[in-house]
Amino acid sequence: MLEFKLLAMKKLNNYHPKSKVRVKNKNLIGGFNMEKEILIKIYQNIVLLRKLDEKLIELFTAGKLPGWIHPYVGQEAVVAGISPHVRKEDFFCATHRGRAFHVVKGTPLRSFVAELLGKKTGVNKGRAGEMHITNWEVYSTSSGIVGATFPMAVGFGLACKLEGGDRIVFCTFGDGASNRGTFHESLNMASVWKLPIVFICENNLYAQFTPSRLTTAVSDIAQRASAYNMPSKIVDGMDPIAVYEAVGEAVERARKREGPTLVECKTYRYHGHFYGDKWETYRSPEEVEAWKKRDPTVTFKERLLKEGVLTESLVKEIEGRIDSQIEDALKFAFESPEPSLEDIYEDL
Amino acid sequence: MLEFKLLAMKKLNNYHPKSKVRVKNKNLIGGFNMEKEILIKIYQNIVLLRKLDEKLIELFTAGKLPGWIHPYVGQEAVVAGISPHVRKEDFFCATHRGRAFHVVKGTPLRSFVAELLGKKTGVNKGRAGEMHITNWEVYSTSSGIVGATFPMAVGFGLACKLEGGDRIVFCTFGDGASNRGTFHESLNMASVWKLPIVFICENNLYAQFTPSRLTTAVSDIAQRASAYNMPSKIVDGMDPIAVYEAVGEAVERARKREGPTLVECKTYRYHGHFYGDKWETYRSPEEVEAWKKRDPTVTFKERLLKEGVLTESLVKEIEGRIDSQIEDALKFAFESPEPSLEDIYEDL
Amino acid sequence: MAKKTIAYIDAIREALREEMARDPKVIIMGEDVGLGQGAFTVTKGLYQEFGKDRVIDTPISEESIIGACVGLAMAGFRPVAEIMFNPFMALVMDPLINHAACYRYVSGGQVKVPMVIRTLVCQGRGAGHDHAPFYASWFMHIPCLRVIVPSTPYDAKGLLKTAIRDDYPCIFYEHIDFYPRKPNLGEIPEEEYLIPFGEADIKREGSDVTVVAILTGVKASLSAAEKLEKEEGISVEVIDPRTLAPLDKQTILNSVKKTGRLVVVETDFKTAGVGAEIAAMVVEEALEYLDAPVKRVATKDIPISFTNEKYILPDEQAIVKAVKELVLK
Amino acid sequence: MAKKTIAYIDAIREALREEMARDPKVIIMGEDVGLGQGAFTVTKGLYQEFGKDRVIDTPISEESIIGACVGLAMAGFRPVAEIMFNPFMALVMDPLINHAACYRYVSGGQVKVPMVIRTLVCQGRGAGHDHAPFYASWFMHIPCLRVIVPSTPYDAKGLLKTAIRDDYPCIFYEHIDFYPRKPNLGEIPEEEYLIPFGEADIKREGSDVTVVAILTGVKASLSAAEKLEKEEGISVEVIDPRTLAPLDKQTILNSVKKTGRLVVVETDFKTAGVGAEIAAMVVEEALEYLDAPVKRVATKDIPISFTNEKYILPDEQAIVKAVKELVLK
Ligand SMILES: Cc1ncc(C[n+]2csc(CCOP(=O)(O)OP(=O)(O)O)c2C)c(N)n1
Ligand SMILES: Cc1ncc(C[n+]2csc(CCOP(=O)(O)OP(=O)(O)O)c2C)c(N)n1
Ligand SMILES: [Mg+2]
Ligand SMILES: [Mg+2]
Repeated sequence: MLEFKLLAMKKLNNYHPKSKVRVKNKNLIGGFNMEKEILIKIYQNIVLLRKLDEKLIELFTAGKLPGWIHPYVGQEAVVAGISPHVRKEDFFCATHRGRAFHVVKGTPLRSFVAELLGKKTGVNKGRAGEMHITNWEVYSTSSGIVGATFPMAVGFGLACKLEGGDRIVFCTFGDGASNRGTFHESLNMASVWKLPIVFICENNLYAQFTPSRLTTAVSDIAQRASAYNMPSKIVDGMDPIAVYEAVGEAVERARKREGPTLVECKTYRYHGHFYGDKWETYRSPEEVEAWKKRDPTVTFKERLLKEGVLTESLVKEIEGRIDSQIEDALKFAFESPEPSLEDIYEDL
Repeated sequence: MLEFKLLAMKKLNNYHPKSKVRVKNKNLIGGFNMEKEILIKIYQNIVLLRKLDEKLIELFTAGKLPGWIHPYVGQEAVVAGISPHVRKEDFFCATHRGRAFHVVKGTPLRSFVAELLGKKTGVNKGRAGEMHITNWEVYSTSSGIVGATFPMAVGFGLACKLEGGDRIVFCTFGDGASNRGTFHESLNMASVWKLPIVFICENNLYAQFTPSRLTTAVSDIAQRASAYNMPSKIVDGMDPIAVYEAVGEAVERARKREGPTLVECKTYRYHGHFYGDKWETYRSPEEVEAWKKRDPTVTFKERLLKEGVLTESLVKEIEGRIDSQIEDALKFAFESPEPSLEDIYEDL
Repeated sequence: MAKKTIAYIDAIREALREEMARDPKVIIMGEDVGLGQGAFTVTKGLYQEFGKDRVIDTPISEESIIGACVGLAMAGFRPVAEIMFNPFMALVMDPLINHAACYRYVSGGQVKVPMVIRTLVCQGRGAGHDHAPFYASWFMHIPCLRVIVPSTPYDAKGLLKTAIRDDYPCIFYEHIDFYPRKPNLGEIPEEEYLIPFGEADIKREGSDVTVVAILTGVKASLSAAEKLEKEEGISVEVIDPRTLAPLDKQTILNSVKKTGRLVVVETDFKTAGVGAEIAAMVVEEALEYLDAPVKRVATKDIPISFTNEKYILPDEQAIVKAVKELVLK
Repeated sequence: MAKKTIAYIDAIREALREEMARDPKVIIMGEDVGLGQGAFTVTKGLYQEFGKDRVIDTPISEESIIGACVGLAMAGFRPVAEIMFNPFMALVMDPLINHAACYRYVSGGQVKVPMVIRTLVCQGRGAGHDHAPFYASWFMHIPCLRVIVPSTPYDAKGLLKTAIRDDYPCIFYEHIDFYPRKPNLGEIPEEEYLIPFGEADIKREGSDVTVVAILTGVKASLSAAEKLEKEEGISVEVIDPRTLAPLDKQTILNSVKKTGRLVVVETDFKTAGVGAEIAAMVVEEALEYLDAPVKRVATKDIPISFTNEKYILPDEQAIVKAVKELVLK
């Protein structure tokens, strides 16, 4: 029989000796050193991502969503924590699970949901689906090939460097992706050429149906940055403020043209690799429950309520607004036409 | 104009905090802690490799050697230092520059030279040439694709593990190869699966016509081992005893099934990437001269003479024997037939 | 001979299990093949039966997985790797093309590289441009590779067993349409059997036109043939080559000599695809027997998208149309 | 128009230099292209002229070089990458096939991916199985890629300039036989010129047989044609498609309609090679004009080794033989 072990959270610390990115020993509960709007933006994004995914899962279960779906549920604090740092002109590389980031980056919910439904009004004319979205209005893209975005990020980083200015690149990826050769090749290039790239690992402990410990020689992906003389940092990926701060420092380095940084966020997906897989075969329900106790939709909300950033009525208002945005997008998407035979010959 | 900087030798030390491979502070000049035969074997191999390459360069210059030639001259202390640890049944992966290792591993000089001349009597029937030799009698192979041997070494390592016993794998590679994605993928696998592989980097500061500092984010390739929780060590690759000792410890770990090790040897090639390139465009004559001052055919010989391991007459005898072996091999090779039209259909 | 009914997916698993039990040198490697029981459950149970040393869960490192198979194979093992979706073959071209295919020959026969890559053709599911295409002609082009395209449970089991015992690198295609059990049942012998490479199977005899079809094209061609027989009185011969390399040229040529007409059906892109080679081969060796142009029914030369498969993949109707154009005019 | 004489290698460098000077978005990337002046000196001097930010020396990381080009291209640049030897293309298939080729279409036209990969066909030098082969048909098979095979200084310069300005990923083949200056001189206009894709060049007119040839096959075909004319009175038309994708089908079809006979000459492996597609295309569209089987003169389907090129690569004699077989019997 297979044995399961509750994976303990590792001590969070820096790896690179010369790192300029330092863990701040700020007591967050005693007050945020951040603007209120930013905190609310982060909270809103957490709620949006959660509600969106739950809706998509509902549709998928009802057989109304074509293709597969890789739920992001549980990991929202990562992308939400990044979100305040991202400018429209910055490049962004998402993963197969990073679907929702395109929304955070600025893709209208309507064309986003229409894309997931394979409609002609989708952001990619229904050609991309959940895994392949590109929205070049806001310079976000993705790939269904795990690890293929690393070199693309290098290309974007070269473009930023050649153009001048302070445009930067965000590249998110999973723990599993860090075993692809492209990770190595591209982080080396990024470091040698001092490219303005923020590499953000969402370490959720699994790659598809396989626990990372069976396939990955380090438990901290951040440790790999030293192979490229790159600063790195590990943060609690269930805490959006921790993510916000670490990514903020990395963003600052990048905008100042001081080079790339690797930020590792320890996080977890509550659902399977794709919705409906048999995750009991490769992980224990106890482990899932332990992580759920740290759910950002609960813990972060409570913190914000306690600190007076949120009020119960504001929470209601936010939830209501997001619910109706999602409903509106769904309505739009369902009413939209599918691509026709003639449509397939466009853009060739 | 291009500027050149004399690349200083880096401080030699360990990188992996948990490394079991430690630098011994043995004063080598005060006496070797090794058997005399081993010292002589190492010396003989240095002489053999040097003489062989010089002969091949001579033939190449005279238009008598088909194809290109990547001279090993200057790096002999590395392979010679490894040689006493290698058993016939161990697997060995050589590089495009690792040609001569097949001889050290046990390939008869005759069929080796015949192969370089593209003769039917060559170890690979004249199908391999200098860059693609495989001698499966002694389990040595190579590839013309930089970095392609890393995963092959993983396969050999898995075989060793599955078979049981204490058979191991040697995998040599250049600094440039350490930037290939396969390096990363394979060292990760080797570590996760605790494979009995000794990875030996011959860091000669250049990859073809490009100085490593322009393309490689670390100056010590050994630093990369920490990305795989793998012990590593840096040694002076011009000193065969330093190589012998470090590789010896790695071999011991491997034979005891304690996992892979990365040994980096700081070394230098005196000639171009291939013989006849314009190396003045990418490095300075001063740099070349500085390295030549540490030539193992001179420095190691002097040490052995001083310690009484060698005598002048033994040196003469060794040189004479090697010269006549090479002459014999050349004669054999030149007199051998070329593959015929019918021969090309064999082994399909 | 006693027979039993088996599903395609189970036939593959049975071949794997039998060969692993028979030969301790047979090793399975790939992403999620072990603990996770396989991305599509093909390898389910084998990890429990044979242990983690023989059913190896790998990192996401396709190039090194296949490179490691080359090493294992040279060392005397018989690795069977899984590459989850066919376009991921793009990641393994160096170990496969520059190494696995060549080392036997280039070593002068000193080593052999027996290995199998099982890979999935995932078409018709909206899996997109990097999950759905199918590049069999790339591999037909390379000397010393085997390209295997089983379309029935019987072929799948018999050919996979042969592939595992073969001394050359084999690429073994599975099609996702074949995975659901219900519509993919077939009869196989109770006893062990193998199917030799390079022997096409005439899935239906006919006299007016030869249809050479692979994978899902076989079923589509058979139902097209039935329809054409019924509605137009056209007699269609359907040939499934089963292996594209080696290719059973003789069976195809014999059929064309009889019918004088050739349609090649596949779901790979048309240009420079499987159909190009088969058409060229026939025109080189049997031009004088051709009474009409060769037709290639294949995927339109457009990147596969989330939603365009219904428009660009060939279907029964396309086959019917092609045959009619050849026979009726 | 004023003309000048130029060597093939210099024509390529001139195209690079002109395009870099014209458009600051043109970037060169690759191993040893800068400080080291190029593995075969093709990019010599450009590093000095345009600086290290526009002529970028890369690590030995082929997959990421091409992946980075995809990113650069999406971001509005026009990268020109060098992949040192053609079989190293096996290392870049994922960024090229799954990304560069598809992103324009799959993004719904939002991005374009203008990039060029210059790569060397290094045959006839004993470079071996992983340095010498030539896989052009792989790329013909993929929608939205351009495959360019210039055989003269004029074609090389004009087509490379077009490739750099084109909005699709282009694979630009150079053959090592064309690098030495002496035998590879040709005339080009003093002024700027471009050659559109998809326009074959009839290098010699003839009436008895059509020979479609690429790269070194062109020269061999021309001298074979001369010999055949002189010795046998056979009139050979030699067509150089210059780009395999897009392919100028019309010029080939027109010629075959005139001559009734087709030989395709290339130095890629025969099976599922360039010749297969051209033969299949002709037989689909002009079967009724063919008076004889199509012949493919190509490399034997055997791994290329250190010493077997002289036996397996096609040469003038093989072309002569093929033409005679078609015409004289
Ligand atoms: C190159 C490649 N190999 C395999 C897959 C199949 N696959 C899709 S996601 C995935 C796991 C990725 O794990 P990780 O990077 O940790 O991201 P996560 O799914 O945990 O977010 C795998 C194996 C793929 N898409 N691409
Ligand atoms: C994948 C690949 N890319 C490029 C080359 C061309 N090439 C051959 S050797 C070499 C340099 C290798 O450098 P390094 O690994 O440091 O070994 P060294 O030559 O210094 O011994 C290059 C670029 C190749 N053979 N394979
Ligand atoms: Mg993960
Ligand atoms: Mg080097």
